[in-house]
Order: sequence, then structure tokens, then C-alpha cells
Amino acid sequence: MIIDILAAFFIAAGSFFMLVASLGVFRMPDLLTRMHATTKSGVLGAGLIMCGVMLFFVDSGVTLKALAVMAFTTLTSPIAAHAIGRAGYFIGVPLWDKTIKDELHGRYDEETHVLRSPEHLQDKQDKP
Amino acid sequence: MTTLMAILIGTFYAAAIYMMLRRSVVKLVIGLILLSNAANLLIFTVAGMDRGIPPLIPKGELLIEGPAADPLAQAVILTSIVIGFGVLAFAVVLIHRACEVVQTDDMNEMKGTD
Amino acid sequence: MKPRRFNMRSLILNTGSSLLLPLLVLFSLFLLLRGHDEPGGGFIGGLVAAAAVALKLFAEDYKAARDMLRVHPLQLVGIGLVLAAVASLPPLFVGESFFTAQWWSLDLPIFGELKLSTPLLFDIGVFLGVIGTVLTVVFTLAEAEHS
Amino acid sequence: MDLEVLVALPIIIPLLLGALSLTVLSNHSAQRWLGAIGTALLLICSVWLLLHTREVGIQVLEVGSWPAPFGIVLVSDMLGAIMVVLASITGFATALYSLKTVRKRFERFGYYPLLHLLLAGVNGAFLTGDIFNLYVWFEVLLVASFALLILGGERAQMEGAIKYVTLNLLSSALFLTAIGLTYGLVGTLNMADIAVKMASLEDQKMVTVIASLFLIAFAIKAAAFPLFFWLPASYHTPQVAVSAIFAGLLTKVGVYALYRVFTLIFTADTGFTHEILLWIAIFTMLTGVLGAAAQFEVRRILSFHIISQIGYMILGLALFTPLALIGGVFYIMHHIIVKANLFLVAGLMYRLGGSFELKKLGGLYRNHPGLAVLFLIPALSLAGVPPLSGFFAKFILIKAGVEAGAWWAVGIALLVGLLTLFSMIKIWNEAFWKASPEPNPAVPAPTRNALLYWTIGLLAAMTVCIGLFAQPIYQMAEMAAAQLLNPAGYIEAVLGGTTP
Amino acid sequence: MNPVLDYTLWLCFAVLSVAIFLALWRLFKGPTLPDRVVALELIASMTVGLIGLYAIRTGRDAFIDVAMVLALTAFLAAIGFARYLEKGSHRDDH
Amino acid sequence: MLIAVLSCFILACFAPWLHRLGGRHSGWLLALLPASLFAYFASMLPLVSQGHSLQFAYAWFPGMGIQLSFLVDGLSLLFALLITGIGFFILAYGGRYLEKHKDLGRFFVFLLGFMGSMLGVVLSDNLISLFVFWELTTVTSFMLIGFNHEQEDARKKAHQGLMITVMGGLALMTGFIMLGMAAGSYELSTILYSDGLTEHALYLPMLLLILLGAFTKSAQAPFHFWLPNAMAAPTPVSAYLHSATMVKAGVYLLARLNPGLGGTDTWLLMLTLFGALTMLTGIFLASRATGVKKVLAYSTVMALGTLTMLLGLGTETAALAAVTFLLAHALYKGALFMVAGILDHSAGVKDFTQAGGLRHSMPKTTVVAVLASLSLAGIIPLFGFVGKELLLEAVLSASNWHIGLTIATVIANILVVLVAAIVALKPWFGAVVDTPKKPHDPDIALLIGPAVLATLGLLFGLMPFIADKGLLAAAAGAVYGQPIELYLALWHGINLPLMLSLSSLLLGLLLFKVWGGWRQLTNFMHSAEKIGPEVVYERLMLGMTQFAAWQTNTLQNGYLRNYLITTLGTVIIVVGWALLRVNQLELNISFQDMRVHEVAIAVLLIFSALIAVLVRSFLAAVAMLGALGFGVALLYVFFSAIDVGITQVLVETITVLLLVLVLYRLPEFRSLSSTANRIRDAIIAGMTGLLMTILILVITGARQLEGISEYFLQNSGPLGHGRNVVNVILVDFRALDTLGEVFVLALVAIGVYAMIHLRTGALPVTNSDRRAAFNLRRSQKDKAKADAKAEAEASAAASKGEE
Amino acid sequence: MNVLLSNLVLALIWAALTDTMNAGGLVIGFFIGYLVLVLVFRQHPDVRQYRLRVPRMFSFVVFFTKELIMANLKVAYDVLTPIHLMKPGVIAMPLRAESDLEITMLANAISLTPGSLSLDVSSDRKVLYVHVMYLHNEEDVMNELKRMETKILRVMR
Ligand code: NA
Ligand code: NA
Repeated sequence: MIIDILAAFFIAAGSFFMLVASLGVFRMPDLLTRMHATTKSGVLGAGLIMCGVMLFFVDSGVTLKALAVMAFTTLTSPIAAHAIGRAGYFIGVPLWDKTIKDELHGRYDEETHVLRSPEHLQDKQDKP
Repeated sequence: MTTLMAILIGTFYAAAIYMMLRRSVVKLVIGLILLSNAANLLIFTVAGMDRGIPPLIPKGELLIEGPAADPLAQAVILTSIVIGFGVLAFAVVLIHRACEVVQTDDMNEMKGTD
Repeated sequence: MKPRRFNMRSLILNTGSSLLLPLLVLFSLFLLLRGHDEPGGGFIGGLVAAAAVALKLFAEDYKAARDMLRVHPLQLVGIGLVLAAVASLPPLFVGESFFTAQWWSLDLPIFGELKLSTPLLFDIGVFLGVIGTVLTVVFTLAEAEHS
Repeated sequence: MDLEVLVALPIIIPLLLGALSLTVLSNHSAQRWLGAIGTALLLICSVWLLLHTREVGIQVLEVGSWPAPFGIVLVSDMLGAIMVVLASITGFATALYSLKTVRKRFERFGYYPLLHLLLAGVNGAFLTGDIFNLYVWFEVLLVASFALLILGGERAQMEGAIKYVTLNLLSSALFLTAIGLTYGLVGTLNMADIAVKMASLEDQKMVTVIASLFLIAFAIKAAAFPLFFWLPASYHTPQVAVSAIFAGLLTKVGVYALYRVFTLIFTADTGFTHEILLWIAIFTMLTGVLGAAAQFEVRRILSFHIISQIGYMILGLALFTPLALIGGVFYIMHHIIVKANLFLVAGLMYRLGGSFELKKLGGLYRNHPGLAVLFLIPALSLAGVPPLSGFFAKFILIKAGVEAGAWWAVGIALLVGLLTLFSMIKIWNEAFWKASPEPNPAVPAPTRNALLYWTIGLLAAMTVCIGLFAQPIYQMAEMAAAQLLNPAGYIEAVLGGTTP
Repeated sequence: MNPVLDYTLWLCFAVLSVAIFLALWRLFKGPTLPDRVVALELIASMTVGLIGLYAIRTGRDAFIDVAMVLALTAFLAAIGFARYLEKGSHRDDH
Repeated sequence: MLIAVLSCFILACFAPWLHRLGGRHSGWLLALLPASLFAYFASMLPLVSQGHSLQFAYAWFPGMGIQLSFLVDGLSLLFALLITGIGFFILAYGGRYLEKHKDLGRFFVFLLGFMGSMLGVVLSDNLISLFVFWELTTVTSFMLIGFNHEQEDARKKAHQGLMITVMGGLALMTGFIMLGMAAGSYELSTILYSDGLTEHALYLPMLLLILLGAFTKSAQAPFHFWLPNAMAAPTPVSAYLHSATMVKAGVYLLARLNPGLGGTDTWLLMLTLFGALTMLTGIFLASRATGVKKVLAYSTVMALGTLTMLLGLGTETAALAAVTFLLAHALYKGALFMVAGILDHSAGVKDFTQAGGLRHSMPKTTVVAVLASLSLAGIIPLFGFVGKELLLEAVLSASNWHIGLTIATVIANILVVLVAAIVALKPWFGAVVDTPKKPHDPDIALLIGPAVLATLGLLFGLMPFIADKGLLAAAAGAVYGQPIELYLALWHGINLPLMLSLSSLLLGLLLFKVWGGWRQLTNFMHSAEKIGPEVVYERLMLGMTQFAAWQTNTLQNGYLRNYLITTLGTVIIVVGWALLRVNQLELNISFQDMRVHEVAIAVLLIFSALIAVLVRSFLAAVAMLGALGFGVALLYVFFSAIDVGITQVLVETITVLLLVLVLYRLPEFRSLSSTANRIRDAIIAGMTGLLMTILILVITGARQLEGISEYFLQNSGPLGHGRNVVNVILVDFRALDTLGEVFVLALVAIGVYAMIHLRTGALPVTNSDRRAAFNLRRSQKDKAKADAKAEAEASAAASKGEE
Repeated sequence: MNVLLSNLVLALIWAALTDTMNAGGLVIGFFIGYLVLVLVFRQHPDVRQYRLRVPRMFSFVVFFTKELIMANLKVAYDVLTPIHLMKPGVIAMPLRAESDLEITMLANAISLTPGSLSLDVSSDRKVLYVHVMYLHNEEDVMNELKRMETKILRVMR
């Protein structure tokens, strides 16, 4: 009984974050900000729902599977986000006009595919 | 739900065929994908749709108690998905090659053989 | 705006994919072996395994993926086909109809009773065949990029 | 070992051969040996199966020992066994012909595995007793044909292949749809079981709806009017050996499927279905032959003739009398051999004359009288000149048409026979009789054509033999027709008299 | 089943359905390919969620298997698209 | 008997070798066969002339009632003797005539083949085996007409002759089939004496079809034109096939079938009408022609018409007249053709206007020619006279239209005399005309045939009883259907036929005097030829090929979407029609049983599908397909299909991967179709979709039976040793499906591998090159389009300005 | 790594011995195996490191989950409110992490936590470029990121 209600809470929370994620992707102004919404809320939403599943079934096999789902999303989602965000940035998907800073700008060489680090950090790091 | 599925499948068929009728071979591929999905869903729908009773025998038992969804239809659909996938993979590469050889994606320019 | 070019090589992606790769392969074997009792089976397992190699290809390059597989995917297809076809033959030697399932029980010290069967052999054939096919297509296309 | 396994051999042998060839892809001589010896073995087993079936009656193999309506059954009735033998003959001839004509690079890229698996698909389609399994075999042979079609990768092949692939996939989708609806209606996939259950339905017109979908799906495969477009668009583009096996077998699988379902399952509403078939047959004959009349390239002419010949075969089914079915089966037997042979001859004409274009060909009669004879035999047979195989095929069908009072069909069939001769003589006049347009043909005369001559000669000899010794062939066709007209026998053999 | 859970499930299904439509809108609208891919990834996540909910609704844990496969493989599409951008450089919004 | 017929074919197969063996005298060598066959048939004379008939039967194709059965009676024996007898001379003659021709070996093949076929035709008792031989004569004749195949004209004429005779042949076959149905047998010996054939419902169609076959073969008007054209063949062929034997196959058939099918008004009308028409047409054209072979060919047409007319009359006299005339004609026409060959061979003369006074240089030939021509003219005491008298007698005693027929016959006779005079006088007498070759009498091989035939014409004329007692009565009896009472005589006294004969002789000779004038007078025929049957034939053939080209261009027009539209249109019409026939069409529509998430996903899928169609970017469409795949997987999951759902997810993902792998090398989406096309396509697509929806709704409402799936649920655990029933079905219950599926995948792998690696032809090397090529092409096209548009606008603006 | 593997093997053996080859059995087996390893091979240098790593891992998971939730709430707020509060920007974060695995884990963790999304690592592996959503105060953000790095490095090293 209690467990069911707890499960209900988890799935409600999960669904809520899912909604947030999709609202984010719907509303946010540029690619990278949209990705903030999806990467985090997607993982969290799915994770919470899986917690609900764990609680509802109370079974070791199910728990293992639900944990696996959580682990898989946690592993894959940021990698996918990295791949797509990086690609999007490099091919020149425009950033939101209210973006205040871009330290990456101009540091990627299209010919050699070298991504330079900022000069001040280079110096600092090179000190032994 | 059958009614809605019927409408859905009809839409799939229509969309598939509309895409296949375009001049761009690239759209043809999309049409083929939709067509394959439509046919599979059709089998699924007419075989009868049951909610939440997968044809899995519980652990340690030999029989399913109570009703279960039609496993034969599922097996058939599975096979047909796989075949559809294979054929589609071939079609994709074919169209890629054709575009490469003919240097266009316009079907209207691929009528030298008739 | 003129599209810019960039390179897929990314440390994060490379490392991430090499973390995920064993996981995917393991998972595919898991799906293959449990298929007879739980959702899964040769086809599903094969697709996951193929996806794993494809990931390698996408995250690194064609050569890395090709090296990882060692054999040519078309050979994999051949082996898969032979296994699947051969799995249909054993019953003929015991006077049963073509494709009749044969089950052998093996008692192993640690794993306990291991059930070997022609359906399992068959499913492994399917598994290899699927991997081989998907990878043939993927590799062929990737190779074509270089030519 | 039980002889039951014979039914499976025509599928297992090419499957194993295909798998083995694939594993030794780079070993050319192994490929060739597997090709020639393997198809010979297949031929032997197929003939054995046919003789056995003729002797004992319908043979049923329950695959995996699962009883009939539940598992898949392989059924060898006379029609199926005859078709398997024909497929094996074509396969064997093609394999022999390929030994000398298929280039090494094609061998390395899977020519032989494709050939074997194509045969496996074709034989599977002929033998299966399960409607979905039929779909699977259709796909096997279809994909094999896709791959064979594009082997070489030339522009024409690509263009042709896109049409071939698209229209055939549409057909597959329709077939699958029809299977789905059938399953939805009767909940079973075994064809005998479907027949039983369909017959027990109250509203047979509902069954007809499904029948009409099957009809179209198979008519596309058979390249019948007005669904044949894929064939002329593609058949002349691949290797000649490939064209030959396509010409001999692929459309016939569609015809076979029509024969199967419209004699076993959909027999209640023949007034509708067979009437449609009749008109399809008439227009198929006519449009095909006219298409050929408009062509000036040997392979294209032959391709269009496939269509028109399909019309005759469908005519046999459409008339649906014992004699008509005999005629149809006889026609199929004659046609597969003749048509495959004509394409092989065309290949040799190309080797010796340097072109497929009638304008550029010439002088073959003067320079290669042997080839001339080997062309005339299948060509005249195709046109129905006695006493070759095609004459009796047409004769039986015309007689059936006259008996049935199908005057239009008879008239068109006769006219089409005449126009077929017209086309064949066109080839003869231009390629053989006409003097060679160039004093020295540019192609170096290839040596070592003996095997090709032997292959063609073998098939030509069969054509002559079917004509000169028509009686045994007729008897087999008669048995096949009798079985087709008695679906109860088939059902009894498959379901063992007990319906679930 | 607990009525609270029952109603929550109903609500969650509704919420996720709405959410999927929002993501679909982004998928349709773009404007660039990465935007669409992000939406696609999100739809995959929501599919995982929906399957979880459905498993609870039916009490059959076998459905989680689908979620498992989805969670492990769906990201491949994104990697694929990223590679497309590398090779093809169509940004898709012209 | 079978050996007798087949021996010709067997010898034909070995003829090229024998030819090489025999060298210069191979013709004589090969002629041994017809000689011995002649002897063989002659040995049957005593029996047959007593009115007996011999039958031989060999099993062939009993299933269809076809056997190799032979009937030797007067009629067939007459023909068999003619075939082998004249055949003997022709082989000898041909061997010499074509001595230097490089294809002489092949000539012997076809000639012997023809001989066998012709023997088969006249000896067959079984209608179908008769037809088989009939068609073989057509084919061998084709090969012989086109003997000089490197000349386009020869090929064309051969084609024409073949088409006409095969057309008739096909009609004949159908007629035979009907005849067989009506009589219950294909055996002539049964058919001819079975009752009620003429009252049978199929009588009229079968008669017309058989007549079509016979008329085309025997060159009856309006199909007569192929025969003169067949003169493209070497002269020995013309002499044999196109005068003495093959063209008479049609006449033979009519004669043969007369007892069974004759005697009706239709028969009488058709045969006499077409016969008379042919007779007049033939002789009229002959009288105008100047080419040696042309004149003879047209006069052959006349003879064939005459024979047909006689067979139509069906009286005793007519039957006797027919066989007599036939024999006479074979003798003199065979001789004349061979003489024509000699003219060509020894003097290079092909046209009567090229020759004159040859009697000095070719005395022997002149004698032969005159002798044969006199027989042609029907001058006493030659055998032609006997035939002509009987002809007139038969016509005069005809039951109907005898006045008209008599007038026609007399007119024909006048012109025959003219023609005979031309042949007998023009080249040989009068002033000497320079000929292309130096004229000389040929050697024995060429001369013996015509000489013997012409002499026989004289011999039979002087002693008609030789022919009569021996054979002709028996033959006429076979034609008439019962033993015949009449006998032949050279002199019947002075009667009406003789008077008519004499007057036509005089008029004919008169006409010969003014031959040039006659040709001038009949010049209108020249323009008439332009609308004649040959022109009709040519037009028909041309029209057929044009129609064929039009039809093929229309149907097989190269546009995939037209093919698809046709196919789908067929689906909509046929399946829709079948649906409309369903008695009570109940659509299983209900919106009751739905869950919110299901509806949401279904609606989402509908949207995705529509968006995938409408979206302007390929990538967007692919991404949309990905979403659609997840949605479909969800539907599978919602309705208990777990394995299917997993598979769907994986397949969708990998499909997307494949698409993106090839995508960047494919051009972007473009709008290529016009709005009208889009609307048309949308209608087709929509109708197909609607049809599918209706089908689903109908079928889901109609299921009443239990399916077989329960079996799998029950037995998967106990017998299949697996708990995942779907998997057990896949790997055990229906493993064969899965096996096929794996093979499909393997084939895809091979195909794809070969497609990419096995490249031929030069292709751009790098991807960027390829892309550049794409883009260039595209931009050029776009530019062209833009230019065209700009131009149109400019011109529109200009025209506006002018207003 | 070897130690982790040994621990896993021990867990498997435990599950097999006790015939509890399921999640519970494995978790218990893992825990018992950990104790055994830590107690028996105390002296082994790898084990010494490993001993600390497991508790740190747990603490990291807890920390991470908390961060994840916080991140989401923050984003949720911005998504749900009509006005965007964001001040996004791309910053370069100097890296202490050295190995591929460390950098990757860090980048992934950053992607999943508040308002940050890792874009790429510089080719000299000294800098991680991070897209930050709320760049109101760069110093704070940088500190936050570095705290994360520290936590991760403690688990990894
Ligand atoms: Na499919
Ligand atoms: Na499968």
C-alpha cells in the first residue's frame, strides 16, 4: 500500500521531469539550451519511473532490470548529448543571441581538426 | 482500438504510397519503410489485439494460466519485420548506388531501360 | 552559410564508446541465450551485437571496427548460414523429420545442468547471420566512403 | 531413412550449397564445382522426388515433426514436384553455362551463392504448404534476384533494379497484407487448413475480397497485365545466365502461386475470380506480344515474350477445366525450358555476334549454323510450331478454350501465337539471315564455346523431346491437374483427414 | 491496484502523451538537424518511461526488457546523425 | 509407312554430309530416296486402284487423341506419287541448278525435309498429325523461300509467306479441334464417314476456319499474293513447292474433307465463289505479267482456284475433273517451272521480254516447253485437254450458278491460252533477242525432269486410261466419297465443252497477237494493285508494329510512378469491386475500447506519418521515421508483443544508421512534381489507404473461427522446452520461416557487398567530386529552369506592354 | 580494475554457492566479497586503493543523484516560467583529470548536472569546453565544476 503510493510518487515525479524535458525542448531558444533540458530531465525522468517500477514489483529480477535501464540511460545519454552538441556547435548551429560568452569560438581548426585550448590556460598548465 | 488502428494503418499505407509516387528516389525509400511498417501493423491488428498478456510462460511453469496474446501473429510479424529490414537495407544501398551512377535522384531520368 | 567541417574524433566519444562496447556485447549474448525463455533471441541479440560494432565504427573509424571484428562480416554470414542450416539436419540421423528439435542435457560442475539443443544452435546461427549481414552493409557503406 | 526427406532435399541442397559457397567465396574452382555438381545433385534429387510423387501420390513432410496445421509442412504434389524439377533443370543449365560465361570477379562477389539461394527460394516456394512460409521463400528468391540483377553495377542495371525492386516490394507488401487478412479471418496459415476454414465461412464473397488481393500480389510476381512493368524494365540488364534463370523461373513462381491458391483455397467464387483471371490472361498475352513486336534488342524481345507467355499459363487457370489446367501445366513445363534456353542462346549470339541489337547483328546463319539450329528450336517452339513442345502446349490450351467456348481467349491466343512467330522470325531474319553489317565483327571470336553449345543443345533436346514424346509429359500434367481439381486430396494428405 | 497508483498512472500516461507531442513538434520544426536529433533522443527516453508505466499498469515485468534494449541502443541514432553531420555537413535548416 | 515418311527427315539431317560426299552428283545420290519411295508407293497401286485403302497407325500422344496414323487411298496415293516422283526430278535438277551455290547442302536439307512433311500431310489419317506435317511444310517452305537470305527481298517475302500460311494454319488447327470435337475423333477415316457433321453446331465456324487454312495455303484470293512473291526462292523450289505440291496441300485438304464437310450450301458457295475469283484473278494477273516465274506463278494461282471451284461443285464429274486437272497441272507446271529455271540458268533470261528465237540455240528445251505449254493450253491430244474438257463439263452441269461459272471458266480459258502462247512462243520463236548469257541446251540433269513430265502429259493425253485405271478414278472416288462410275477419255465427241474450248483457243490466240495492247488495256490493274490485298497486308503489318510501338511506349513508359499508379489502380478497382460484392458489408467501427496512451501514440503515429510525407528535408523525414519506429514499438508493447517491440526498436535504430550512412551522398529533397500530379498521387494514395482501412474493419468484424495459436501456448513449454512462446515458434515450430529469413539477410549481405565492390565503368573518384558533380548538374538544371521562367516572364511582360 | 573483477567473481561464486543467482544474491555476494578482499588482502596496494573506492563510489552516486535532481528542478523552473532566466555561455574549464576514463566520466557527469553541458576537450587535453546555462557568475560555476571533478577523481584514483 505504502509502497504503491511511493511508486506512484516516483512515477509522477518521473513523468513530471519528462514533461519538463519536452517543454524545454519545445520552448528553449537554441540547440544547446534545449539539450540541457533533455539530457538531464530525460535521464532523471526515466530513472524515477524505473524507481517506481522497482518499488512496485519488489522483485530482485525486476530491480536488476530497472537498475540496468537507469545505468544504461545514464551512460548513453551524455555520450549522445556530447556527440550531437559538439557536432552541432562545430557545424555552426547558431547560438542564442543572448549567449554571453563563447570561449570555444575560433579555437577549432577545420583543416587539422585541432581544438586549441585558451592561451592563458595553456601557459598556466604548462608550468611544471 | 481496432478502429483507430485501422485508420492509422490506412494512413501509413497512404503515406507510404504517396512517398513512393514521388520523383525523388530518396523519398521512395521512406515510402518503402512506411509500407513495411503498415503491413506489419495490419497483421498485428487483424490478428486481434490483447493488452498486457504477453505469451510468456511464467518461470517454473509449463503453461500460461489464463489468456495470452496470439504468439503466432507475433512470430510472423517478427519474421516479416526482419525480412522487411533486410530488403530495406538492400534498397537503401541500391538507391545510393543508383544516385551515384545516374548522378541524379530524379526517377524521371532513370528510364533508359524501358 | 557555408557548412563547416569537423571531425568525429572525440576523446569523450571514443572512451565512452569503448566503455559501452563490452556492455553491448555482453548484453547481446545475454539476449541471445535467454531468448528461448524470456524476450530476446538470436535476431535481437544479433542486432545489439551489430550495433555495438557499428558504435565502434561511428565513434572511431572503419579500420578500428574492422580490426575489432577480425573476420570479414561476410564470412560471419556464411558461418551463420551453415550453422542455421546444419541445425536442421541432426534429426535426420536419428530417423526423425527434418528440423525436429534435438535436446541434449549436459551436467557441468559449476553451471549445473546445461541444456544444449538444435534450436539453440539454430538461434546462434541466426545471431551470427544477423551480425554478419548488418555489419556487411555498414562496413561496405563505410568502406565506400574511402574509395 | 524415410523417403519423406526427399521433399525437403530440393530446399536443403541448394541452401547448404549456398552457405558453403559463401564460406569459400574466394576459391573459384570450389565455387564452380559446387555450382555444377551441386545443381546436378539437386536435379537428381528433384527427379527422384517427382518420380516418387508420381508413384506414391502427394508427399507431405512435417517440418520439425510438428503436426500439420500448426507446424510448417512441405508438400510435394505433382504440380510442385514438376515445378521443382523444372527449376532444377534451369538451375543446372544455368550453372553449366555460367562456368564459361561468368567472370571471375562476379564469382568472387557471390554469384554462385546467389544462384543456389535463388534456387532454394524457388524450390521452397514450390514445395511449401504454408502461406506465410510461401511469403518467406518469395522473399528469399526475390532478394537473390535483386542481388543477381545488380551484379555488375552498370547504369542500366541500377535503373532497372530500382523499378524491379520497388514494384516487387509493393507486391510483397500486398501479399503480406493478404496473408494478414487471411490470418485475421481464419486464424491459420497452413494452406490446406485455410482452404477448409475458408470453405466453412458463410459469406464467401468476403473470401473473394482476400482472393482478389492475392490475385494482384501474385499477378505482379507473374508479370501479368497490367502489372508487368518491372519485367521489361529490368530483365535485359543482368548477365545473360541470370536473365535466363529469371526468365525461366521467377515469373513462374507467381504463376505457380496463382495456380496453388486459386485451385486449393479460392474455388468458391470462380465466377468472379476466374473471370478476372481470364481477362488478365487475354490482355497479358496481347500486350506482351505487342511489346515484343516493338523491340529491336534480342533480350528485350525475349523479355516481352515472357509476359505474353504468362498469359497462356494464366489462361489455363482461368478456364479452370481439367483440360485447361493440363494445358497450363504443360505450358509451364515447356515454357521454362524454352525461355531459359532462348536467353542462353541470346548470350551466345552476343558472344559470337558482338551485340544484342538486331541492327548490329547478322551473318550468324552463315557463320554459325549450329547456333542457328539451336536458336530455331526454342524460337519455333515458343511460337508453337509443331512438333516442338510449344505446339502441344498451345494445342491443349486452345482445345480447352474451344471446349469452354472462350472464343475471345482462343482468338487472342491464336493471334498471339502468330505474332510470337513474327517476333522470332524478326530475330531470325535480322540476326541470322541478314549478312553481317560489318565485314569483320569487332569482337574477337571467343573460343571454348563447346560447353555453352552443349548446354543449349541439352535444353533444345528437351524441347524436342517434350514435343516428340508428349505423352509422358501430358500424363504428368494430367495427374497434376487432377490433383489441382481435387483439393480434398491435398487437404486429406496434409491434414490427414482430421481437421483441428 | 491501489487507486492512488491507478489514477497517478492514468495521469502519467496523459502527461507523457502530451510530452511526446511537444517533442514531436520540435522534431518537426527543427530548425536544424541537431535539434531534431535531440527531440528524437527525448522521445526515446519517454518511450522508456512509457514502457515503465505500462509494466506497472499491467503488472508484467517482461515489458521492462524492451526499455532495457531501448535505453542501451537508442543513443546510436544520435551518434549516427552526428557522424552524418561530420561527413555531410547538411545542417538541414538552409 | 512411318519409316517412309521419316526417312526423308532422317536423310535431311545427313544431307550436308552426303552432299560433301557426293560432290557434283549429290543431287542424284539423294534422289535415290524419292525414287525408292516412288517405287514403294507404286507398289500399292494395284490394291488402291481397286478401291481399297491401307491404314497404318503408330501411337504418339494418345492423351490428346493424336497418333501417327496413315491412310493410303486413291487421293493420298496420287499425291504421294506426285511428291516422290517430281521430288526425284527436282533433287536431281536442284543438285545441278545450284551446283555452285555455297548453301546447296542446306538446300537439300530443307527440300528433303519438305518432302517428308508433304508426304506426311497427304498420308496422315490423323488430323493433328496432318496439321503437324502441314506446319512443317510451312516452315521448310519458309526456309526455302528465304534461301538467298542475304537479299533483303528474299527475307521479306519469306516472312510474308510464313505469316500468311501460319495465320491460316492456326485457323486450321482450331477448325480441326472443332472437327475433332464434333466427330469425336481426329481420325479422318472415322470423321469422313461420321454422320451429322454438317448439322453440328460448330459446323459453320469449323468450316470457315478450315477453309481459311486451306485458302491461305493454296493461295486463294485474297491471299493469293504470297505465292508469286514466294518466287524469290530458287527455281527448283518454285517448281516443286509452289506449283506441284505444297500449294496443293490446301486443295488436297478440301478434297479430303469433301465427303465429310462438303455438300452443303455454304461449302458450295465458299469454294466456288473463292475458287472462281481466284481463278480469274490468277489468270488475269498472269496474262499481264512478263517475268517468266511470275507468269507461271499467277497461272498456278489460277489452277488452284479452278481446283477449289471444282471441289466446291462436289459432283462426280467435278471430282474426276479435279483430280485430272490436278495431275495435268502438276505435270505441265512442274515441267514449265524447270524450263523457266533452264531459261535463267542457261540463258540468263528472267523475263519474257528479254528472250526470243531461242529454239535455235536450245532446241531440246524448246520442245519440252512447247509440249508442256500445249498441255497448259488444253490442246488435244495432251492431258491438259482431258482436264479442261472435264472442267467445262463439270461447270456446265453445276447445280447452281452454272451460267456464271461457265462464263468465268471460259474467260479464264481464253487467258490461259494467251498465257500458254506466251510461254510456248515468246522466248523460243520469232526474232533472236540477245540474252544475258550465251544460250545453250542444259545437260541431262536439268533437262530430264521437264522432259519426262512433259512427255507424261502427252502420254496420259493419248492414253488417258493409264492414269484413269491406275489411280484417278480411285482418287476421284476418295474425293467424292464413294466409288466413281466415270472414266476418262480423250475424245467425247463434238459437244458444248469442246465448242467452248475451241472458241477460247481461238480467242486466246487472238489475244496473244495483241498482247501488248491487252496489257495496255488492263493497265488499270496496276493502280488497283495499290489497294489490293498485298497492300492491305502490308498496312496491317505496319499498323500492328506502329500500334505495338505506341502501346509499349504508353504502357512501358519508363516512369516508375506510372507503373505504381497502374498497379495501385488495379488494386483499388479489383479489390474495391470485390468488396462491393460482399452481401452485408459490416464495418467493425467502435471507439469504445481505447486507452489514453494508446490513442496518444496512435495519433502521434498518424501525425508522424503525415509529417514524414510533408517535411521538406530528408533528414527531418528520417528523424521522423525514427520517432515513428519508437511509436510503433510502443504499440506492439501495449498489445503484448514484447519481442516484436524490441525488434522494432532495434531495426528502427539500425535503419536510421544505414540511412545516415548513405544520406550525405544523396541529394536533398526537392519538389519535382507539379501540383496536379501531387493531387493525383494523393488521391491514389488516399484511396489505397482507405481501402486498407476498410479491409481491416471488415475482416476484424468477420472472424468467427478459432485459430491455431492456442496450440503454441499449450505446447511451447511441454514440447518446445521454452517459455518464450514467440521464440519457440521462431526457432522450433516455424524454424523453416526463420531459416528463410536468415537466408534473406545473407542474400542482402551478398548483394550489398557486390553492389558496392563490384563496380564497373568510370566513376568520379572522391566523395567531394561526386558531390560536386551532383551539385553542378542540379545547379545547371535549376539555372535552366530559372532562365526559362525569366524568359517566359519577360515575354509575358513584353506582350503586356504591346497591349 | 583487477580487484573489481575479483570482487565480481567472488560475488558470482557466492551466488552460485548459495544458489541465489539473482540480483539480491549478487549484491550480497558483492558486499561479502568486498569485505573478504579488504580484510584478507589488506596489504596489497591495489586493494588498499580499492577499499576506499567503493565507499567513495557510493557517496558519489548519492551526490550525483542529488545534483541531478537539483539540476532538473532548476531547469524545470526556467522551462515552466514564461521568461528565460538563462545567461548561457561556453567556458573553458581547466582539467586536472588526465586519463581518458577520467575525462570522459567527468564530461558525462558535467553533462548530467546543473546547467552544464560538456562540448569537447581540447586536443591537448588541458581544457574542457562546457556550455553553461546560468553564467551569472563564472567563478561560482567554475568552482562547482571543479568540485565535481574532485569527487570524480577521488573515485577514480
Ligand atoms: Na515486411
Ligand atoms: Na527471427
